[in-house]
Amino acid sequence: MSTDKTIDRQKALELLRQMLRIRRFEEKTVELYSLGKIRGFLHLYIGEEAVAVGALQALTPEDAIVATYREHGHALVRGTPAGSLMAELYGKANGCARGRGGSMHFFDAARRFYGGLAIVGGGLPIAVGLALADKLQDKARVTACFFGDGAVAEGEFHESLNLAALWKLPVLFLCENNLYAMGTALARHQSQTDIARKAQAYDLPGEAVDGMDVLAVEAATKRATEVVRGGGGPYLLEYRTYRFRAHSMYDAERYRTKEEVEQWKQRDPIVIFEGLLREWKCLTSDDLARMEAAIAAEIADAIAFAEAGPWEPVEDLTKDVYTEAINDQLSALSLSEQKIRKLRDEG
Amino acid sequence: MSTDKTIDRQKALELLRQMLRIRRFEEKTVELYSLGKIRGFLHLYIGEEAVAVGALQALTPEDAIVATYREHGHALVRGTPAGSLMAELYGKANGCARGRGGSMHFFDAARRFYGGLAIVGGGLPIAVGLALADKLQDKARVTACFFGDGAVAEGEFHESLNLAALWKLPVLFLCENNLYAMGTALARHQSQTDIARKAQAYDLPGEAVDGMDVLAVEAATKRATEVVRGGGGPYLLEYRTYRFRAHSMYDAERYRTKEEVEQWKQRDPIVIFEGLLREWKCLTSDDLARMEAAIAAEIADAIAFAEAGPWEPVEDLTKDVYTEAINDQLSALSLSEQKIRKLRDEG
Amino acid sequence: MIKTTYREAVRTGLREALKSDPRVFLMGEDVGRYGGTYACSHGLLEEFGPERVRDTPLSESVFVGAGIGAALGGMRPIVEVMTVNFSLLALDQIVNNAATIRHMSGGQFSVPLVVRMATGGGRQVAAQHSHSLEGWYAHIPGITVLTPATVTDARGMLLASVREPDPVFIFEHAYLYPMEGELEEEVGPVDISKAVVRRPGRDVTIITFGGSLWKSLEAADRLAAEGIEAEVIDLRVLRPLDGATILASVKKTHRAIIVDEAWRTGSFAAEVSAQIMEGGFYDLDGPVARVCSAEVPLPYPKHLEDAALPSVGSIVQAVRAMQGE
Amino acid sequence: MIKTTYREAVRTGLREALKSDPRVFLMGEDVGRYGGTYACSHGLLEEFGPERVRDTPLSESVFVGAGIGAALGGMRPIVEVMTVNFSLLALDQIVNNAATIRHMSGGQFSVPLVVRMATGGGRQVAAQHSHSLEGWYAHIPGITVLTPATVTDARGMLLASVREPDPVFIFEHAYLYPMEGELEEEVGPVDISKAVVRRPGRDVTIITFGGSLWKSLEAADRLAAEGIEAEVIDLRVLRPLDGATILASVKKTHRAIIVDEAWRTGSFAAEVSAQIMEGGFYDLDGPVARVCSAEVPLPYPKHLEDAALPSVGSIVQAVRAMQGE
Ligand SMILES: Cc1ncc(C[n+]2csc(CCOP(=O)(O)OP(=O)(O)O)c2C)c(N)n1
Ligand SMILES: Cc1ncc(C[n+]2csc(CCOP(=O)(O)OP(=O)(O)O)c2C)c(N)n1
Ligand SMILES: [Mg+2]
Ligand SMILES: [Mg+2]
Repeated sequence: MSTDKTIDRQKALELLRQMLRIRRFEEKTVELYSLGKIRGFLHLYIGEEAVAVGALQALTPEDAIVATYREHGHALVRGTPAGSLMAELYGKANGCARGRGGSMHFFDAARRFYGGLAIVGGGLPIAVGLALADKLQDKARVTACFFGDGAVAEGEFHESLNLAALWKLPVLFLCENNLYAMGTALARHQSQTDIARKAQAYDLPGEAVDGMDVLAVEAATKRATEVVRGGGGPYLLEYRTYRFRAHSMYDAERYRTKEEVEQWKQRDPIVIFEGLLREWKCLTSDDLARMEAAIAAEIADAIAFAEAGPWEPVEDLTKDVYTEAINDQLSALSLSEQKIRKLRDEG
Repeated sequence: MSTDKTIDRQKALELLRQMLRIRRFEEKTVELYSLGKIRGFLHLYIGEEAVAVGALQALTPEDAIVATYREHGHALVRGTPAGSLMAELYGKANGCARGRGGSMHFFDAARRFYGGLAIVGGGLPIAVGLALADKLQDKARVTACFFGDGAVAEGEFHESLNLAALWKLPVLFLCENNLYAMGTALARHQSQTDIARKAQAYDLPGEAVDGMDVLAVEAATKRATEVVRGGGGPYLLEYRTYRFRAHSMYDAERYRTKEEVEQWKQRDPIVIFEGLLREWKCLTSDDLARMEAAIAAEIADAIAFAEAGPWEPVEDLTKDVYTEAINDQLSALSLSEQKIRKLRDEG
Repeated sequence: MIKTTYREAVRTGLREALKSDPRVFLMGEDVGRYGGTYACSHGLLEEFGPERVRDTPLSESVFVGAGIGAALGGMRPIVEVMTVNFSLLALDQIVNNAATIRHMSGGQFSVPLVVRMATGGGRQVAAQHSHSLEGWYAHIPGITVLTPATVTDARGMLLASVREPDPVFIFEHAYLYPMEGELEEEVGPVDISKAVVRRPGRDVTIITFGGSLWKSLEAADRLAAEGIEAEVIDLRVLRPLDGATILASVKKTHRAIIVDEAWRTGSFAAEVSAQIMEGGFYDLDGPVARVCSAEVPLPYPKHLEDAALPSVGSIVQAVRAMQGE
Repeated sequence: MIKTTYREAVRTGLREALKSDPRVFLMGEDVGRYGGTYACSHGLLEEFGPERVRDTPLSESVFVGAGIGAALGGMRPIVEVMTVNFSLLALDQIVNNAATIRHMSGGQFSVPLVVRMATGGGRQVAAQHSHSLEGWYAHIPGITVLTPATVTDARGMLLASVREPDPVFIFEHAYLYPMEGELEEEVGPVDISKAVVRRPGRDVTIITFGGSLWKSLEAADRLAAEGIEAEVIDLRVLRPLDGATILASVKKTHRAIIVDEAWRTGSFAAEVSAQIMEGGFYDLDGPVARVCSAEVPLPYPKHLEDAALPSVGSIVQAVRAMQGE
């Protein structure tokens, strides 16, 4: 744990608040899932909050984010309103992706949040491309690409790091190493378990960070981002963290012991940071109570927003399969008429 | 160049002879290509002969080989008769794959030669699987998997090395680094051009060898094979070599200079080894002339064998799409009847 | 007869296969410690050990390719690709290696590989997790494509597949895993070359497979109440397709409709329609119809997903519409 | 009008696209120094520089995915996947990302990406290099699938595609690159929504696309000599398919045959047949036929490859057989 006590109090409280927001938001989604309000897959970030909260401190609003199906936290910290996210989890049309994506597919163009992509490893090439676009357009933006330790085994990890390094593209490759890919422990899916070290195979900098320490995450990510933004090419960060809950809602957790989970819970990033702030006299019990109350209110509002949201009309089912496509009445025979094309007047 | 003069003379002459065989065989295929006897893609190994010749010395007949579309040399050294290979290049039914594969798809079950696979990187997973089968069957065999520097960029390279290392499988990953993937130079396709070093990302041994020195290739491959056969898991060898000819028969070679090619030709593995043998008094001009004559005769026989070979009858077109499938008269409606199945009595 | 679930039928099939042949082994993501995403291999690691029940890294291309290699090397691998959605990452190995090696080598090598995967939509898991691509697989010569819809087929097709000398792909509709059915206790391998009539009828033939079988049977019940007797054919095997069973039925009913959960354009339903065109045109009283999925990445909300997928209602409606013609 | 080759038409199309829009760039294996495997980008690196003409490593998944990302990021990438055979390695990116992101994001993001690739057989490059998979691509909602058969389309479709807001896949039959044709010098973007009648006729409709167009036209000439006037339709766009043009022709000729170089089962020809079934059944005098490739990994020797692929002879024969019915 970082011991730099000169940290700004407001800033520190904000980090704590963001972690708590994620925790409380997700705890609520569990309830809503059992009520049947949320369906499909639901992957919780509980235990890993320090990663998204710390990492996103390094980004400006112009930067881009590509995340996975475990992206509630990233979207919350990025600033997408909790109501918009909750509505998405409900599948409502006021959700951040019009309700079409649900838990695994958050999108937010205004905040350059490019998913919520649910094929493991599938987001990395997209991030490389976003960074390439920035480079070609001479924009000093970076793209932050989150992925799990499991993704490291996919060929796309390899191809993406090589291409980004080769072309010196501004990508932050941010590995959330929570020691498991579903039920498969790191040592059972990686012959070399030191993920940061894999950076050498691509001649790019790589570094491992304690992912349970929000300040360490922030500091390392800021350092890396500076290199990347300065034209130094991509950077690989490995955040060592742990998932406290099941992989998704259905998971008997046969692959790890209760003791192991309990041990990691001793390192709960929120509890520890809270303790630290108290120790530093930055936080009182009153502060915390106020914070919790505000978060509870925010989440209550989010639920109300989701509950009140409309369902997308069934007539709009095929809207946006193509740009400005009008509703395709499932008639394959007239598809060509249904796609409005503006050959010559389009930008 | 290795300076161990204690090398057995017969052995040394055999290494030279094998390299010369490949060279002369391929020179002849160029003629035959311009005569239209050989068609499709034809990738020559000229300049790289020391790799296949040296590497294959480490293998026993029980070991397996997986190669690429640039595999004439490997098959020749492995012992598939030149006539059978030449007939394959002609597309004749007496070819090593009944003429169906041509230059890119040599197969030879008797010699455990599993292709001749033409999708770059596509052979690596197959090699991993062959090695897995050996391990599961407690056979002390190794699988030698050849691939180019270009294949290193493919995701399958990464996935294969990780899995083989994780499961400690007996695979020799043999990279023929000829500095180009078609027209793309190594430094334009790899951010880390030291290929052998990539082994560290998988916690397996990796080593670079002068691929123009047949003795160095042999020595390194034998060392590696010993480790692999002894249960040490996979090994990555990078042979640094060069392709003297075009990538395939159609290639304007705009991507490299004549000077570069000329410089590498100074390191012709055959010329150099021949010089060394003369220096060591292992080779006279007479020896060489006899060797050349025997090779010329072998190739002439191979051509005669190919010329005399029959074409596979058109009626057999769909034979062996499935096991014991009888000729499927292109009638999709009765496909199910055409596939003979032996549900219960099959091994 | 015992009552069992589809999931359990797959599991006992895997168990039986592992017991019956020492060359058989299982590999895939989370087939071991986790017990399989759909719990189809629960307990097998404990019973057969980590050599024969192998958890793989997330590397679809290499573990499918390694299955091909292991098959070439004398084993009888059963590879689980968690879902068809991820199998796209392994398609090069499947199309270019598994399907070609026997023919391309002039018959020197066989690839006795079984690949299982979950397929289909209907569980609100959205656009990247709901594909129905078994029709694509049925396009590839050199492989066999199976779509078990019953507990008996879920078990018996697996047992038949591990005895095949060539690659077999088994598509299990994820929606079916909890489904209960009756299973003969000692059922062994079943035929994997024929379609079967699951419900006889005289007025119209409903041709379907996999998860859509149950919707089709329910639709047939509803239609029966209206006096329309539908014959329901379960294709079971998409490749090689049993055209004879289809044509025999059409000859009797003179009308056919195909239910396929894939997107309509380029669906396997199109192939079946084309084959009826070619072999049964003069038996038809009207055009063959298709009930397929809407041409859209499958959305998450239930009402939209329901609207996109074939349903009992849309099948009934389509059949009614034909009768009017 | 200038005489030009298909290859040159693609090249000038690429050149025009790069000149007309600074957001356009080209990337793929060997598009730069090598000048393109089929020489389609020869000289472009020199003209536009290495930022806009980018040689990639052999990493199909990442460079197609990076094309998607760059399109999302405001560029107009043209990605060359050397051949359709290698595109299997990028299919996850195409199916799960390129095709879904617009819809799945509720219309927030567009993917204005163009992907070009060579397709088809007939050049004796054997089983792993001869696939015709454009029909598979046509199954995917969210993308447009083009198959230029003429020099005008080779150039004009590319120019139209770079103006599209959604992903477009262009399949160039490798056999056509050296083919000569007449091109309007200043031809710009062409329509990419309609099929066209390349040869009018009254007795039978031959529906085809890509490389098979020329075989079909030659077959039509031969048939004309026998007194059979075939109408030849070039589909041009496989997705979204222009069903109206097909049905209008069938209404006139009452007979149809589809020529498609893909393997027969699950070919795009099946889709066309099914659509005629659905929309033109009562116009038909006999069943729609298909001329496709044999269901076999394409072998290397010319006589076997010829036997496996559709040919002028097999098209003529198939049409003759229909007339007899
Ligand atoms: C290509 C692919 N294979 C398999 C899956 C199924 N799956 C979803 S999440 C997951 C585990 C991923 O582990 P990791 O990358 O470590 O991320 P984590 O869930 O731990 O955050 C798996 C196997 C998938 N979505 N995509
Ligand atoms: C996946 C794939 N992409 C592209 C190609 C086309 N291609 C054939 S050989 C080749 C170059 C391969 O280079 P390398 O691996 O270095 O082998 P070399 O030819 O130099 O022996 C390319 C791009 C292919 N066969 N497979
Ligand atoms: Mg993980
Ligand atoms: Mg090379």
